[in-house]
Amino acid sequence: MKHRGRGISAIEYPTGMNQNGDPSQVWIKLKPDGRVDVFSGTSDIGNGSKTIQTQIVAETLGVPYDWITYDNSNTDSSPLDTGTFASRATFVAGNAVLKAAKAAREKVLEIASKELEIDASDLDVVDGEVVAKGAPSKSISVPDVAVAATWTYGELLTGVGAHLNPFATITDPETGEVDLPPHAAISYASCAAEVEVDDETGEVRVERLWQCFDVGRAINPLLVEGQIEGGAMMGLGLAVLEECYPYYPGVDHRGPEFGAYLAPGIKGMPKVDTLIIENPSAGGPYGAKGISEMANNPQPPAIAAAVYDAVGVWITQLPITPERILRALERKERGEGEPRREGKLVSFDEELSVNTVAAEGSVFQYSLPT
Amino acid sequence: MHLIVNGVEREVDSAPLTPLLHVLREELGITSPKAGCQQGGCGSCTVLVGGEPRRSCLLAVATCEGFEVTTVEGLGTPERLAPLQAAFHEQYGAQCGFCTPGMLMASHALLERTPSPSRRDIESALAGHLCRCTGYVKIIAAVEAAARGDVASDQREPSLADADPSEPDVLIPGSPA
Amino acid sequence: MAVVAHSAPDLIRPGSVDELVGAFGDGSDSAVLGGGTVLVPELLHRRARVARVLLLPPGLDRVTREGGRVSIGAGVRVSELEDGDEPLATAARHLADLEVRSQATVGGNLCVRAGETPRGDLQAPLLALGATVRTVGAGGERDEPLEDFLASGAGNRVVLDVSYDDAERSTGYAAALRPHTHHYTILAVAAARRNGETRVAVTGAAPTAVRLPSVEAGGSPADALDDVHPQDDALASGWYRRRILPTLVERALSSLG
Amino acid sequence: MKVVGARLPRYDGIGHVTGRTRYVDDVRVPGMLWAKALRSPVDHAGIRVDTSAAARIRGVHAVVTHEDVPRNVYGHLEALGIPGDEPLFAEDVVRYKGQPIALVAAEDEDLAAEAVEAIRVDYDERPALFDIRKAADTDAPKVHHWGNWYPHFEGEMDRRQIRKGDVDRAFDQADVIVSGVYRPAAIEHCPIEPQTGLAVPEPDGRLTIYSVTQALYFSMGVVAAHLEWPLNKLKFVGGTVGGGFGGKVDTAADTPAALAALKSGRPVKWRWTREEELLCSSTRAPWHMEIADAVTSDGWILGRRMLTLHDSGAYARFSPYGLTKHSFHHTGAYTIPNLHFDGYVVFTNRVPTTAMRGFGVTGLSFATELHVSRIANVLGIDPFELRLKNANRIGDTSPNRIALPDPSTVPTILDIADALGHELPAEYRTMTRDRRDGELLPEHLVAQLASTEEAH
Repeated sequence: MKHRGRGISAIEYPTGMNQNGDPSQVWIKLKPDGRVDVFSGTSDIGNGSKTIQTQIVAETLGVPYDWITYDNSNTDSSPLDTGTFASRATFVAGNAVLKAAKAAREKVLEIASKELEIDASDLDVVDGEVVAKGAPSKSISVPDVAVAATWTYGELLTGVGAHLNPFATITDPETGEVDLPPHAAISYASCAAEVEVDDETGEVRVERLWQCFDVGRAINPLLVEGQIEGGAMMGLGLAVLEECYPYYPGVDHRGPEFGAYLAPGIKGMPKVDTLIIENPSAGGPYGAKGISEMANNPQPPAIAAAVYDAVGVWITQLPITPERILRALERKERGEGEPRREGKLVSFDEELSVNTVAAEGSVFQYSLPT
Repeated sequence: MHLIVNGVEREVDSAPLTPLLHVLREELGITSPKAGCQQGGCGSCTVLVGGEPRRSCLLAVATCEGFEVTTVEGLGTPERLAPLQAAFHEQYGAQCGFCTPGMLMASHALLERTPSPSRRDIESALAGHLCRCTGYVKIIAAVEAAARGDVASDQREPSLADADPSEPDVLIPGSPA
Repeated sequence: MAVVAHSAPDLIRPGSVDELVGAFGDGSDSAVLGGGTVLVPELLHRRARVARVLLLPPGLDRVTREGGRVSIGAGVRVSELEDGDEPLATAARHLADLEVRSQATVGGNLCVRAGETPRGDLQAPLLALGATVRTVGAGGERDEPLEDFLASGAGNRVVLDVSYDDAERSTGYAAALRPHTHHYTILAVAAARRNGETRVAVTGAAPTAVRLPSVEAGGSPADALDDVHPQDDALASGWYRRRILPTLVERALSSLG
Repeated sequence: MKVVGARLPRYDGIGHVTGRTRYVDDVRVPGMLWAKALRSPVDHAGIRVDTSAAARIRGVHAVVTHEDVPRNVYGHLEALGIPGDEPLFAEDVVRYKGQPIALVAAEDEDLAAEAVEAIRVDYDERPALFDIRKAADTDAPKVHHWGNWYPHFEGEMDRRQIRKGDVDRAFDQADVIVSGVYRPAAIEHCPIEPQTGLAVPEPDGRLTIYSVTQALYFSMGVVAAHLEWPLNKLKFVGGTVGGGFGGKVDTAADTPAALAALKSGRPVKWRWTREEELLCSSTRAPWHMEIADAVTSDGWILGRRMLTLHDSGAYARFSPYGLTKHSFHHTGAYTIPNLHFDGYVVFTNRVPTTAMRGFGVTGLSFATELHVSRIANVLGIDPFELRLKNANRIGDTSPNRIALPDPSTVPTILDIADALGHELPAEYRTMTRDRRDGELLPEHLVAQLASTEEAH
C-alpha cells in the first residue's frame, strides 16, 4: 500500500571559506573604444560566475552588459582568486569585481570631468554615457572618454579591486571561540517535502519539494533559481539514491558505472516550487549572499521527516533505501520501533551508537545523563 | 570508411571497432559530443545517426558506415541558433554546459518525431541524460519553449564579434580603423 | 587518433548465417557485436579481449508472425518490442533509456548475466511467454527452451532468434525500481497465462532470469522463495530481493485475472 | 538598478548551446601523449614497484612514480596549518583501493593502458579499516603510524571542541533529553566532465596546464609546491569547468600530467575514465553524528551535546577544515545557548573524502533537522512551531559566540508554511526575525544575546 507524508526543515549555511582569509583580486581595463575587459580568476563551474560578475561590472560601471568581456581563462592575465568553492564566487569575488569596477568608474569620471569641465562628483554613468547630474544634455559617451584618455591624456582607464575578509583565529581551542566573524555572511532556507512510500516494497518517491531561500539579493534570478533547483535534485539523490561507501549493500559492490551508481535522472524529478526572498546582506555585492552549496542541504531531512509522516519510521542513515524502510517497518511491527525511555531520556538509534560499538576506553566514548 | 557528418562526407581511418565518439572527437575534431562516461550511462555523447539519437560511445564506427551523423555543430551556429538552441540559452537550460550537447540532440530528435511533446514525452526522451547541475527544471522548460516556438525572434544575444559598428560611433585617431 | 589500436580485434561481416558459423568457430576467441551497448565499452576499457568481432548477418533484425509463432531476430532492437506483446513490452519499456533501448538487441539481452548491465530484463517475460531460442555454434544449430539456454549459459553459441506461440494470453508484470539515469529494475516478475497454464519468471533473483516452478504449480507467492536464492548487487541486497519477491509475484499474478 | 536583478542570458550560454565551449578535453595539441594510471587494487598494503618493463615498451615516453616528484608529500591546506600527509604517488605503502602508484604517458590511451599492465607491483597486504566507529578499538587496523585520527587541531588537540554556556546545568534543567544517531553516506560528486589535465611544455621552459580545477591559483600553488617551482614558471589555463561540486578543488590530474610532460618533453593529457571517477576519485565524507538535546516540555532547546566522527578516508586533505566548519554550525538554524561538541577526523582505508557542495554542513543539516523533527514528535509539538520558537534571531549568537546580523530562518519557515497552507497560531504567524524579547526571550537565552552594537 502507498502512503503519503510531508516533512520540513530549516537550515543555515555560511558564505565564504570558514574562518575567511580567502582573497579575490580583479583587474578591469577599458579598451580605446570604451569596451571593458574584466580579468578575474574565478572558475565558472556552471554556477554562473562569469554572468554574475559581468552583471556587477555592468551595473557598477554604468555600461551595457554586452560591452563587457570577461576573461577568467588563465593565470598569466588574471590575478589571484582563491577559487569557486565555499559559496564565495558571488560574495567574495563579486566584491572584488565591484571594487575594481568602482575604481574604473572613478577613472572614467576623472577623464570625463576634464572633458566636460564638470566636477566628477556631479557626474553619473548611465548606459555607457557620462552625464551631468540634473543636466542630462551635458554628456560624453564612455567610448569618447576612452578615446580622450588614450590619445589626449595618455592614460589607461583601469581599476583594480581586491576583497579579503580577514582570517578569524580560534583564540581558544577549548571552547572554539574566535576573534572575528568566521564567515563572510550566513544564508538561510527552509524546505518541505512530500513523499509517497510503498510499504510493501519500500520504494520511496519524492513527489514535491517546496523551498524558500533568502538569497540576500538575486543578482540574476534565473541563475539563483537554477542553483536552487539543481541543488534540490542533488539533495534528493543524497536522500534516497546515492551511496558509494559502504557501497550498499556491501563493500564489494562498488558501482563502476552509471547502471550501478544511482544519480538522479529526469524521471525521478519531483515538482519543485522555489520561493526567493531578498533580505540584503550588509557586506555582499548589492546585498547578495552565496546560496549554491546549501541548495542541496535542506531536502534530506525534510524527506526523512516526510517518510516518518508517511509510514512511521525514522530512517537516520542515508540514503533512505527501500531496504532500510522495510527493515525499519519490520522492527516497528515487532514493537522495536519506539525509542528507549529511561527517566527523562528518550533515546533513539542506540544500536548504531559509538558508545556500544567502540571498545571500552575509546576516546570517542561519553555517556549521557539520564 | 565514409561518414556523412553534418552534411559533409568525411573519410575515416580509425579502426572499425573504434567508438563513433572517438572518431568524431579525435579524428574529425568535432568536440561537441563529450566523453562523459564512455560506457553509455550519461548521455553527453549523444548524436543523431540516420536522424535517430544514439550514444556515440557505444557505436562501433563500422556500423555507422554511410550513415548521416549529426552533432550540435550541425544544428546551428552562434550567428544563427536553431530555435531549440535559442530556447536552451534563454531558459537557462545549460549551467556547466557539459551535458548540453547530448540534451540538445536528444531533444531535437524528440521534437522531430513529436513536435508538441507532453511532459512525459520529454522525460522519456531525456531519461538517460544525466545533468548534475540544473535539476532538469529549466531543461524541460527549454524543450517546452522550443516546442511552443517561444523563442526570441532575434534568437541570440549580440556579442563583440558582430557588434554594430555604428553604435557607438568611435573614431580611433591614428588607428587603421 | 585511433584509440583501439594495438590489440584491436578484426571485424568480420558475415553475409549469411553459414558464414557467421564458419567465422565464429568454436567461439573461444570471438565475440558477436549486436547493438554494441555491452561489447563496445568492454573492448574500449580492455575488459573484453578477443581476436574477432562478428557482425550479425542480414535478416536477423526482424519480428515475424508466421505459422502460429512470433519470431524475434537476435538483431531486433529492444525499442521495437515496446509496443508489442505483453509482458515483454512493459519489460522493454523499463529497460535503461531511449537511446540504449534503440541500440541494444534482443540477442545481447539474452546473453548477459547478473553483475552486468543490462541484466537481461527481457529474459523473464520471454520465459513467461514460453520462448525457445535458436542458436548456432559447435555441433550446429540448436533450438531449445529459453530456460535451458539460460541455464547452460550463452557460452560459445550465437543467438539467431527467439520465438514463442502467437496466441492470446493474459499477462502480468511487476517490478521494483530505484529510478536513476541508466536504470534497470532491481527485481521484476513476469507472468503469462494461456489455456490454464501459468508461467511465471523473475529477473534479478539469479544470474539469469529463472522460472518460479513453485508458483506456477499453484503455490502461494511466498513459495517463490523456494525457487531462488537472490544475491547482493549494487542496486539491492539479496535480503531485500527475497523480502519483496512475494509482493511482486502477487502483483504480477493479480493482473492475470 | 537595471543590470543587477535582471534575468540576463548566461555570458557563456551561446558557447554551451552550440557545443563550442572549450573544455580541457576539447583542447588538441600536436604531439600530445595520453596518460593512464596504475592504481592500487587493494585497500592497504606495503608495495614494491618495478616499472622497467613498462618503460621499455615502444611508444611509451614516460613512466612517472614518486621518485620523479621533487616534493611528493604536500598538504593542500598547509597554509592553514594542516600538515601534508598524502603522497602524490604511493611510496612504500598504499592506503586505499585506487591510490595512484605510477602514471604512464604513451602515444595513445590503449598503449598507455598496456604499459600500466606491464608494471610489476608486489603487494604485501595489511588489514584495512573501513568503519570509523571502530577506529579507536584497541585491535583496529592502523591507517597511519601516528594513529587513526587527526591530531593537529589548534594546540595539537586531537579533536575540534566547542564549549558554550553550562551544558550540565541545561541537561539538569531539561524536562526531556532526546538523543539520536545520524549517518549520511558518502556520495560521488559526479560531474559529467571527468577529471582531466593537459600539461604542455613550452619553449621557454614553462609549463602550460589546461586544468578542470575549480580554483586556478589554488591548483597552480599545488603543482608549484610539488615541482618546487616559482609560480611564474606555470601558466594555468581553465576557468571553464564541466561541473565540479567540490571534487575539482582536489588538484587530481594536473600534477601527474605535469610530471609526465616534463619527463617526456611532450604534451600529456590525462583523462580519467568514469570507472576511475566512481571508484577512485574522492567523495563526500560519510559522517557519524550523535546528538543529545536537553529540551523543555514546551519546546525550548536548552542545550546540545554532540559527538561527530568525520570519515576522512586515507588522508586528511580538507577534512580538518570541514570538521571545523561543521562544529561552527552544529546548532543549525536555531539558538541553543549551552553546547558541548567534540569532533574527530578519523582515517580509514577508503578513498580520501573531500569538499563537496555544502562541505561540513550537508550531513549536519540532515542530522540536526531530523533530530528537531524527532523532538517535535516526542513533545507532541507542531514541527513548524518548535522551529519558529528556537529559530535564530537578529542578535542571537552562534556556537562560537558571533552575533548574527541577519538571520532569516523565521521568514523562510513562514513562507513554507504559507506554501503548504499550514495553519499557525497568530503569535507564530506574525513572528519576525527581529531581536528577541518578551516570551521569546526566556531566561536561558538572555546570556547568549549579543549587545545591540555587535549585532549590527
